Amino acid sequence: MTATLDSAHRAAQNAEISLAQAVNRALRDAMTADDKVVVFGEDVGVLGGVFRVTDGLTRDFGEQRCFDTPLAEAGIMGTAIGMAMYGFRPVVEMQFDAFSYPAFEQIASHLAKMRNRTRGTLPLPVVVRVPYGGGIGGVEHHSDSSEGYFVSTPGLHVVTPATVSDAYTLLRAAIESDDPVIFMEPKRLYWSKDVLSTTGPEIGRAVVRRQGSDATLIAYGPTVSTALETAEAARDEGYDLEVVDLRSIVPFDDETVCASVRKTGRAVVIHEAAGFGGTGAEIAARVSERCFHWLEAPVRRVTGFDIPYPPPKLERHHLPSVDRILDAVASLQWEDR
Amino acid sequence: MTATLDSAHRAAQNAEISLAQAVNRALRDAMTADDKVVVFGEDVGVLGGVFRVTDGLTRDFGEQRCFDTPLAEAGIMGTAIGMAMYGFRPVVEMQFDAFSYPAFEQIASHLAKMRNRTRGTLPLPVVVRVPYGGGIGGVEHHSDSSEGYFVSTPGLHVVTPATVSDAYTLLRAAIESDDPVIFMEPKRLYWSKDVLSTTGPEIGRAVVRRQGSDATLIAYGPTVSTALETAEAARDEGYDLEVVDLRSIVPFDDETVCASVRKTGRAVVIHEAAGFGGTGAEIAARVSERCFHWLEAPVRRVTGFDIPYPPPKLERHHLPSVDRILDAVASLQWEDR
Amino acid sequence: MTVLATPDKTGSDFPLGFATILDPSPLQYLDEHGALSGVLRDDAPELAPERLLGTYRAMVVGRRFDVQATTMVRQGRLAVYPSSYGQEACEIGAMLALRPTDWFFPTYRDCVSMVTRGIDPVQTLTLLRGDWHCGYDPRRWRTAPQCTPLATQAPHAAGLAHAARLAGDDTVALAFCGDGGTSEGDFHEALNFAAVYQAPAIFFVQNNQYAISVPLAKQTHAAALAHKAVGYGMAGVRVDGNDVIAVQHVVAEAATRARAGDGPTLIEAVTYRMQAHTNADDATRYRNASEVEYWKSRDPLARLETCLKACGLLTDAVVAEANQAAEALADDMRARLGEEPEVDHRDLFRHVYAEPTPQLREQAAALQAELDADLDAAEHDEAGVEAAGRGLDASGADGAALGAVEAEAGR
Amino acid sequence: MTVLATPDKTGSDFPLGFATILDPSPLQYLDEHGALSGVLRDDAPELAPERLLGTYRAMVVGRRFDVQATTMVRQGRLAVYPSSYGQEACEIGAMLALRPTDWFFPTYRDCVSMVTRGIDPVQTLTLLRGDWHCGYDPRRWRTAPQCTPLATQAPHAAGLAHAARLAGDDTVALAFCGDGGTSEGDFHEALNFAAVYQAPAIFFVQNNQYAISVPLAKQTHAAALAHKAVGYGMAGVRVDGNDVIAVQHVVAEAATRARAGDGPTLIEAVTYRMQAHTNADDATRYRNASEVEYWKSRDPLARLETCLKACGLLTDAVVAEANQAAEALADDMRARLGEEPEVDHRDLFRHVYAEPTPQLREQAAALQAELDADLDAAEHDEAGVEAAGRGLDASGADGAALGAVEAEAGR
Ligand SMILES: Cc1ncc(C[n+]2csc(CCOP(=O)(O)OP(=O)(O)O)c2C)c(N)n1
Ligand SMILES: Cc1ncc(C[n+]2csc(CCOP(=O)(O)OP(=O)(O)O)c2C)c(N)n1
Ligand SMILES: [Mg+2]
Ligand SMILES: [Mg+2]
Repeated sequence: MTATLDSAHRAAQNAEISLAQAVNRALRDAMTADDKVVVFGEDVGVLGGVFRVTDGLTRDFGEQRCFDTPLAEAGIMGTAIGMAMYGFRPVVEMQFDAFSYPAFEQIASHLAKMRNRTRGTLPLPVVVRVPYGGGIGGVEHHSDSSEGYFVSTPGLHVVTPATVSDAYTLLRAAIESDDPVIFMEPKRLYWSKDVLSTTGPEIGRAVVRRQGSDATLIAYGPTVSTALETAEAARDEGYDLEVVDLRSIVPFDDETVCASVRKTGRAVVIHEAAGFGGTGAEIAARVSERCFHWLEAPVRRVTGFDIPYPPPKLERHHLPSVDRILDAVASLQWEDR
Repeated sequence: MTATLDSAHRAAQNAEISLAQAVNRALRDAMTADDKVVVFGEDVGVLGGVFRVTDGLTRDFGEQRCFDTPLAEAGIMGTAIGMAMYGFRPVVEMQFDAFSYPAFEQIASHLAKMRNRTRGTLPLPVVVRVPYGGGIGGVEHHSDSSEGYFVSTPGLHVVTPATVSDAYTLLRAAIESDDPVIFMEPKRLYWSKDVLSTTGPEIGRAVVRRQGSDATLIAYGPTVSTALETAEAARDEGYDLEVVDLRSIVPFDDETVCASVRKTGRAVVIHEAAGFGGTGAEIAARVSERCFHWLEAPVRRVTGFDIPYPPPKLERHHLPSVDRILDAVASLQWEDR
Repeated sequence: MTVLATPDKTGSDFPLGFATILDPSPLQYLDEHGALSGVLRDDAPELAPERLLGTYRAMVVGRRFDVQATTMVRQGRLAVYPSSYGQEACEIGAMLALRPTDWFFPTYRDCVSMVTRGIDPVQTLTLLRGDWHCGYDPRRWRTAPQCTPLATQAPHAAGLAHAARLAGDDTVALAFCGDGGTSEGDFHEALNFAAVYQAPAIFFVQNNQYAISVPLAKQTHAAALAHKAVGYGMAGVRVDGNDVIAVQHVVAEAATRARAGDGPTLIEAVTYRMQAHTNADDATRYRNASEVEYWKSRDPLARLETCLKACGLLTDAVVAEANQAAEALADDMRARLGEEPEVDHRDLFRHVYAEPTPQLREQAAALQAELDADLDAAEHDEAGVEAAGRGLDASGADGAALGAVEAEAGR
Repeated sequence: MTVLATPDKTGSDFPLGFATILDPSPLQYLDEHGALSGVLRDDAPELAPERLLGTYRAMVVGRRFDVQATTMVRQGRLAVYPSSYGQEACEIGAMLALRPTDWFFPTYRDCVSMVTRGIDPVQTLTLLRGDWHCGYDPRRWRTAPQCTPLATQAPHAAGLAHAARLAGDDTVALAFCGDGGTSEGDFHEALNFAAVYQAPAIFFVQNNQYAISVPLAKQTHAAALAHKAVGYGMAGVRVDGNDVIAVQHVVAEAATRARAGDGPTLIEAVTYRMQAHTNADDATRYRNASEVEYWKSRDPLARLETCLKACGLLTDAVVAEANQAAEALADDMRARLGEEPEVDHRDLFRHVYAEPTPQLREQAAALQAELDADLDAAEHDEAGVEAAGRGLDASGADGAALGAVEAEAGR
């Protein structure tokens, strides 16, 4: 009997789950572990969220722990702040990327600043889940990559998983953090599946997803898989590429990133957001500064164009593709070859 | 009589006016030239704005051309968009830096995107005036440098004057532009005075404010004068510094900036906003990429720290100072000296 | 047809008094059974026979459009479609009360209105087909692009109305909004600005009882959304949103007041979203069939038909003509939406600014070079074909799955 | 003292009925001449003699604080001060109706309230002195940091109230807001959330007739700000904001209802901003002296004094003791605000996060090295002194000029 249970348990453990399910599991486990954790937002209750990420939480934890709100993002953010002031640990959902913008003042002027403002007496352990990124054929406003707005707002942590396991571990860590965390969920990966591992590095650590010696691809969230694909494709073209998955943009893991670039001497930064003033600018700038004497070529960026996110039928031209990254790699001044 | 008038006119022309007055004059001249230009916002009417930038406009042009609004920035931005759709050219004021945040969704999701969304049939000739920057002893939320949020939002132009004349010419150009322009006014310079010249380069052109051969200081808005001061001070230390005033961040003048850096081989980027993910990251990244083979040293950034803007008594530690810029210049690997 | 005037519900001071506003029972001229309630004056323009027949025709055609669009989603010819089936009295009634010179601010749900205004169905569906964000010329049709970020169109309408008034024109701006949208800050700011400016704006809330899955009771604690008018010192009225005569009448009254300089009006139309939020939503997760059945029995088109039959206006010829027009429209949609339109990658850069920035020119050139290279490679080299196809392809299996779920969420 | 009960204005259903809300004349228990209007029941706790005397003392001390703060701005000991002179009935009355376990959400204008709550005057003024953004421990005083971005504190209060209710506590959250602040979207969203959740929140609008220079007529077209309650299905009440007894009473009633689970209340207190927006504002640019004079004649402290005199409560001893307490407070402010507090540059990095990020550690170290080097240079080298002073100095002539004008703008 125990054996049967154990093997069922093991089987369950080895079963693949989707990234959306991993987020759901992290929410459940956090809600079970700490009854101050509450989940709310638009349609997160009975419906279970438009991506089913909060599926079953209201049923299993009750309306007091997971609830629908009126349709108002500043209100969601502001009430989350008020609840956190009273000792709760709210996890709120902004239904889609561009719909966090109405909450921007609450995020920039309060969420990011309350701890500092009060010299640490009023920390705000709030997690803001933002499904983001393109490649899903969404109509306007449903494919933005808004991470840059948060990344440049001191006081926020900004993390983004690229794998099923990171979705779980980073979210658990985010909920446990006493600081506000913007949790960017690459919605294109919601249905990607993998076996879940519930242990992982802390917030603030990048990981090398693939070892390589010729150049480093630096990616996060939805572009990590594109980077890995590129590395595979590059092998045929004679390049041995290393892939770094940032996982956390703030704090930034200079150590891992710089160690990789110093080893390879070349770097390409990849993200979906528009390039100009995007997060890749920061990465390229700091890598260029910190690895100056190791660099064989300028750091290249492969990003979305400096345009509003295009309609579905054109988005494939906009998003970083394997080809475009390969082109960037090829441009890294390989005269010595 | 004509002679008297002429010389009075000349005298008036040669009289120094403040940057705030230059903005006022640009508004007046634009309102006189085109009766579709309307000015509105909080306290811009009878009071003439909290910085007196709109002084006398309601008196001289009437309540229909310059008017107070209810206290709601999204409403101001949204109604400006609606008026522009009907053929007006609104110039709106966000009273202080951080108070544009409530309008963020209107700016990011509509102002920046309407022309593109409608394939050019619905352009939005709106100017958003945002007083910004620190060094004035303001309480919280009154010293933010919010340009980065706009700079990374495709569809917006972002300009910022550093001189009395640029305040005039850039604002006139912004109002004449058929695209939305975020006009960042360095409020620390509102009272700086100079003789007004009403001609200047178009939007999108940087200017070399000081010629030099050893390194390029790249600055905009409030830090241009600090950069110029630094260049003076550096002379004593044996460095001949060039100073580039960007004037326009979007569009960006790669030509002028790169020409300067290729000439000097070294660059320091300066701004007040937090460094991480700030506009300086973009500048450093593109200069590092485009001038890679000309660079003798990594591009340095002297910016605000990655912290919420500090209270008045601590802001001097936060803001880029002559000393800190000099230190950065000294760190530009001058082994060859 | 005898219709009696009831001065206390019509006339000049009609939607203004608090008493009217605070009574949450909606105005109705056509009752649940399709009978005229008799409170409208006989000479109300909405009751003129030719007007009633025009309304009928528009309702038949509008519904056919909606059904056809839903079909085309199932066939994969449209990416997503938020249906307004059952809301046609609002969609169409409001449009019929406007002049062509008035401006209309639709949401993602209001395709039927746009078609009623005269916009080409294919251009109407450009957004939902994924070709471009807006397929028609907003100036020509005085119809703003369909708005997705909720309630953000409301301040545009307030601003445009204010502008029209400053310009001395008698243009009115009407913005649609959902019950959910009324919770957004922009809704509040828009109504307040319009009231303070006494702008000729009409804020028309289609209270269809749900915001995706969230029912009205979780959206507001007030007895009626129209009550919000009180806080702005604005005219407010609650109307039966399945009664196309009542809708036309209240919008016409609001427009008349707006043109006369008497300021904005908030209209709450009580209706029901018969379909799921969009094709991809599963409404059974959050509401039960009996509720849907109840509202089915109040179908706005059936009610109008009953009424017209009762007054002898609905001849076979009228029905045949309307159906013919509807089928012609559906045929045209099938044909033209069946074609795959050319998309031009250069459009990515063309309209970001009046003139592309140097940066955009560089990027456009880079993309062009990339595509040219791909083409060369494909032409001259077999391996190239593979390379060209290696890019991210949203139509792949994963993309399609996500597209479906994404489609479910708010448009 | 005879005070008669008037059931239709008091009692359990008091602020709920629309009739009450829609009558824009504010509730008043102490008339313009300082006479009790007789509508409060004799046993209303606010009328207990010891309570009245406590109120009087708090009013005298609160006003003294305000006057002293204004003086200290003139002396350059405070950067800026937004005075609430003339609004003490709101500032103090609301506080006296709360329990220490209730939460308070003040704005930049509400220092007098904070001092009334017991917060140290120097800690209260930390923000306005430029030392730090908040000088007190918000948890200890259950008082949020003073909020500058208008109306953004209102959703915090709604959320905290909801949290308290979920936790099973009988805590009430009261947020202050200005007349101008009611136009912000956050105000709307907060009231709606609180109403939907039936959260124990009180939204107290000090309608002091101006938002900097903008008069109420340009802020709303409604007859009263309290009317906004209707749209949220929320209790709403309009009270004479210069009547400290009425203010206490309506806040106490709202708190009782909130604790009983009967939901939030919107209170509009009609008062007047006697001073300019802040010390640096010039109110003569936008309003005339006669208006100020009119409101001076309705001074809340004078009215209370008249009343207490009339009922024989205001003995010389009472007056002397209150004045003594007020002067002691003023002396203390003079002394302690006269000292220049130590500011520690390391505070820049200490509380951005629970643990500084590696980036912040680097930056803190760089600043430390810079300051150490300056110190070394200053100690060992004359030229260094000059170099150390070369940095941007906000206290320079230019900085001061700008500081003054900046001070005028919204805090
Ligand atoms: C600002 C914003 N937040 C969230 C969404 C996602 N969303 C799209 S439709 C919708 C529900 C809207 O409900 P309602 O306003 O009642 O209109 P209906 O769809 O019923 O016509 C939501 C939450 C959005 N489009 N915009
Ligand atoms: C979001 C936001 N916009 C603008 C300002 C600038 N500002 C500060 S106070 C003020 C007027 C506020 O008026 P009101 O709400 O009536 O409060 P009062 O100052 O009269 O107490 C303004 C516009 C601000 N602080 N926050
Ligand atoms: Mg709805
Ligand atoms: Mg006020």
